[in-house]
Amino acid sequence: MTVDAWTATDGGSLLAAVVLLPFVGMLLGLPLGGRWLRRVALGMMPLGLVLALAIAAQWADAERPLVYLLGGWAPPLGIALRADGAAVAMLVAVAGVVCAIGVFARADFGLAPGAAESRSSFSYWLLLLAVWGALNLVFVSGDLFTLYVALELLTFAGVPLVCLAGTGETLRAALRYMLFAICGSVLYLLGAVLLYGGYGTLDIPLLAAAVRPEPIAWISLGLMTAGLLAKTALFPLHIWLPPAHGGAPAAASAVLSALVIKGSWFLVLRLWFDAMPGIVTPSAAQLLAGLGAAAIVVGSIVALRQKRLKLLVAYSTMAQIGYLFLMFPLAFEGGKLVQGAAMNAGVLQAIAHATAKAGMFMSAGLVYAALGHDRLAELAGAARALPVTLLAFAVSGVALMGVAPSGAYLAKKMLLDAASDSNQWWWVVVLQGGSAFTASYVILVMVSALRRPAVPLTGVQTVSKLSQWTALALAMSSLLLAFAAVDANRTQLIKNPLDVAELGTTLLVLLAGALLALGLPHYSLLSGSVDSPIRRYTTFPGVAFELLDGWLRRWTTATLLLILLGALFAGLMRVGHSA
Amino acid sequence: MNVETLFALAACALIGIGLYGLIAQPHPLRKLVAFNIMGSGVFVLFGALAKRGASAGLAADPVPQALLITAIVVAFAATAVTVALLLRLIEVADSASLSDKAPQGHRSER
Amino acid sequence: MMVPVVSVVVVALLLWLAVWTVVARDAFLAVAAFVVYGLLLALVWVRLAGVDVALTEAAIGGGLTGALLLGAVGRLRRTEAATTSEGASIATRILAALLALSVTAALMVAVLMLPEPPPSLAPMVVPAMPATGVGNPITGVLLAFRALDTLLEAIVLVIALIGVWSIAPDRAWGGRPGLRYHADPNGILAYLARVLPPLGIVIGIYLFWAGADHPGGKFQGATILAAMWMLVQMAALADAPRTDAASLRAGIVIGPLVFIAVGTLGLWTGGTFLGYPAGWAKPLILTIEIALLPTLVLVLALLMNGPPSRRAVP
Amino acid sequence: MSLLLDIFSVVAIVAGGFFYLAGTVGLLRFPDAYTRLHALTKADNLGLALVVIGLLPQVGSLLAGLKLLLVWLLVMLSSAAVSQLIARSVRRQEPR
Repeated sequence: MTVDAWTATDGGSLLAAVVLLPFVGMLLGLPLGGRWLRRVALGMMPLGLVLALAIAAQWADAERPLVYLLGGWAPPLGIALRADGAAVAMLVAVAGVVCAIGVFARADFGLAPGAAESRSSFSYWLLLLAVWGALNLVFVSGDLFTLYVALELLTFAGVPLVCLAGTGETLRAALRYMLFAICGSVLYLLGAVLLYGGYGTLDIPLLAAAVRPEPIAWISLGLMTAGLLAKTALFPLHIWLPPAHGGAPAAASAVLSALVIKGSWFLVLRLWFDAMPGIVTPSAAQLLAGLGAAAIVVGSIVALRQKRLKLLVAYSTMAQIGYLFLMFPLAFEGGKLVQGAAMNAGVLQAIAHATAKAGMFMSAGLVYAALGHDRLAELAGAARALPVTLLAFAVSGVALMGVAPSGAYLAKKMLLDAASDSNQWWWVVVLQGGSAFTASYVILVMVSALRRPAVPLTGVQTVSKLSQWTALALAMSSLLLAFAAVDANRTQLIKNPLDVAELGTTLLVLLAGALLALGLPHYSLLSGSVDSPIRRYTTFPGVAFELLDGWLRRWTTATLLLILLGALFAGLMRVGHSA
Repeated sequence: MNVETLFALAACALIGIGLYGLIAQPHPLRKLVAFNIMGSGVFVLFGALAKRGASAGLAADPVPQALLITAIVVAFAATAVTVALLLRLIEVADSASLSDKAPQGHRSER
Repeated sequence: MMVPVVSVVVVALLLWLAVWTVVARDAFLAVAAFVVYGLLLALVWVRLAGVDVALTEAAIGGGLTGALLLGAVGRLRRTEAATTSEGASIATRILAALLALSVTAALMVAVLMLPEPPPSLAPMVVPAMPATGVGNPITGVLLAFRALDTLLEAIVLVIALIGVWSIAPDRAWGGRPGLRYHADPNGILAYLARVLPPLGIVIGIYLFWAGADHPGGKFQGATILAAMWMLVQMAALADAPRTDAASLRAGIVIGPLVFIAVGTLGLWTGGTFLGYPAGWAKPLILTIEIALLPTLVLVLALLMNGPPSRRAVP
Repeated sequence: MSLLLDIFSVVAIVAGGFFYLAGTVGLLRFPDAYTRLHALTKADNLGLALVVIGLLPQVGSLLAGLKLLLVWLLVMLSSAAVSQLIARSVRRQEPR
């Protein structure tokens, strides 16, 4: 580690500003109240975006991570803020998504002139700002304890978003989320405490230099990883995710699904790549990505079994979280974890997911608002009534599937390259299979919505045009992300989508997706019939996976698995180093 | 063995006890109490490490002690949010169960 | 070095209470045991040379958390039986116990393998203290070296309060939180609530003031002040405040806002954010602490009060 | 002189400890809430008083001595008030 990690760079104070700006907005909005809440929140958004872009420009100029020493005190005594490429990318992406979500939520959480302050408007805008500030802090903080506080900020701001509707169902989901998340935090804190006991610092680069392969490091990393996975809701720790994300209002689900889970995911990245790359072993990374693969399979199949659109999207989030962990085993070079193409692909995947998933939840929410329900079996005619919304859904889906030139496409290409370079063919299967699964539920929704209704749809509520176009804009940005993300020497990665090989793969993926969409859901896509002799066999795996999911989402199962996973990770670190 | 090792080992036991309660106790409030036991175990462990780090004329390393004050306040905030959620859930749904099959609430008050 | 008998007794009691808290049949008993546990924990901190932590633990960890949980227990009696019947099976319990035991064992191994000499930042803190102008090293860490954590902690409390308020019923928005207390105006509680607060306020401010150079500080002081306010509410001498009152909301945010302003002042005077110009450290630290005091008192008390629950306009 | 004071302290604190023990035994062994309260409040107040008196000769400064007295006063005040409250709440729950 060079001395660079502890000398402040130009423009470092921007890092403090980008963290504090949303919090200042929150602190000003609270006493102003009423109609000022939305004005303050919406006012902070472009400012935050400009700050994030300024940081990106400064980072590109400096050609090294930005560093800022708070109060002038250098670690280990003080706290440093740092922004490397991954942090800068996440800062910009999150600022962009927050702006879009703000525009989308304008209509839902506004107040008429003269109206009294309402609970939902007060809570939504302040919590959105809090989530944003906490995420920025997660991206730039270089200290494990400050990161703990940031994680708690994120949880305390995220949980109430789940139960904005105030029904028993959402309160239960929020309580379950809260309890499971604080279990995760306490494990994380325990790991950080042990690291301090072993190495006398909580600063990430200092720790990376000091840490040695020994029990204290293995146990800490195992505990912290398990705790963070619980907060990220990686399979099999997804106990809280489907009801929480499926039950919240669309503008809140978009925040939870696109943004909040990225915080703890990013922290796993920080721990493995920055704090303890020397401790991590390939076998532990295989386990992590294996959980990701399982998340894709279980999440996607259970998504296909859902009867409601929002729950389908929630389970698809669970599957997509799996995707974010596939890069870990592909980032090893010579047995060491290195920050290279695979990690970049992971960050790109996260950004692609953040934009597309926000767009998807927005469209699902608009469908609900317009039709008054989101039952998949009764979506017929929705595409005709809400063309822009359904287009946004389709574009988000296509972007997530990894069709050129989406961000997910570029990320997938980079990961496929890494997988074939390191002879890990099984991840090629998982990556392509994941696309097919994504295709399946997009096909299911689109076919349902495009079908001609038996009786013409009546009583469709009008929904905000601006909100519809915002959803589409987010989806389009995910679809075109590859152009923004690719640097000059990698342009060959984007192939012509109509190229024979490319088109062949895309068609194969779509075909596999269509077959899954035909076989697994509750009702037949072709005839709409619920029961037939053939369907009894084709839906059997779906029913089995639903039962599995239900069992895994029981509190005792999930907490036992949480501890087991922590032990497994610690054990795999140990085994890798004795060999 | 010295005092800080004794308390550090006791802290490990407290963490285990809290963990068991978190898994096995069905009522959310009992889980919350168990969480607080587990959290206090982590705090005592940190405090024992601080005592180990006594040097330069100080009776303990002040950095972990300062972090502990922050952590105790954060844990209190977590408890307060959880208690508020739990009481509201009981008010609305008349049940404190975390299971999916629990009653979903009969009152439509908002 | 020999371990004093007192420490062994304290540890034995602590573990026994912890087990009791987790396995007790009745939630009320569990919470009551937890309150005692919290007080015992304060003793542990004294034995670990952490008087500041002991004060915080006794005030917040034992006192406020205990009161919060006791208040909750009374209101969930009717759901207890139904939920307890969902208890884990014997097999799950055994598995959970085994896992918990192995976690404890692994942690104990890690603790016994900790490096010698132990790493410590104390040798770095001591020479840096004069620059902060305060005498208590913990205050130095909290408000100079790691001032960001303290600022974030105040923000955590504000967010937690927003979270608690956000689950109020819509009809009660802006109204007063918690239950309306009824007490005999000539009863013993009202007497206590008249006699104790003047004394409590002096003690709270003393603890706050002593924090710069001796154990104590804003959190410990603020907890006592918040407790006095709760006592006055419980004795029905004053009602909880309306949550839409502008003065209340301004008091909630003043601490972190002043903190950020002082931090920005450091940036503006040519230093860094949260840096104090030479010679100005102590007055600026005091400014921050004084501004944080109302925030902490209000937020701690309001977190105890819970979400708004009574209609704003009767 | 200092030896005498030390002996005084030891005697007072041991006596205080005895009263605490007696109060706790009463709390555990007595049959109903009123008698338990009776044992607890009477014995513990006396116990604390003896401990404080025993400690007074040992403190270095006047301020520390005043703090000790303040602790005593506060505990007296709160235990008197709380035991009253407990007794009243027990009586309210009793069938009449």
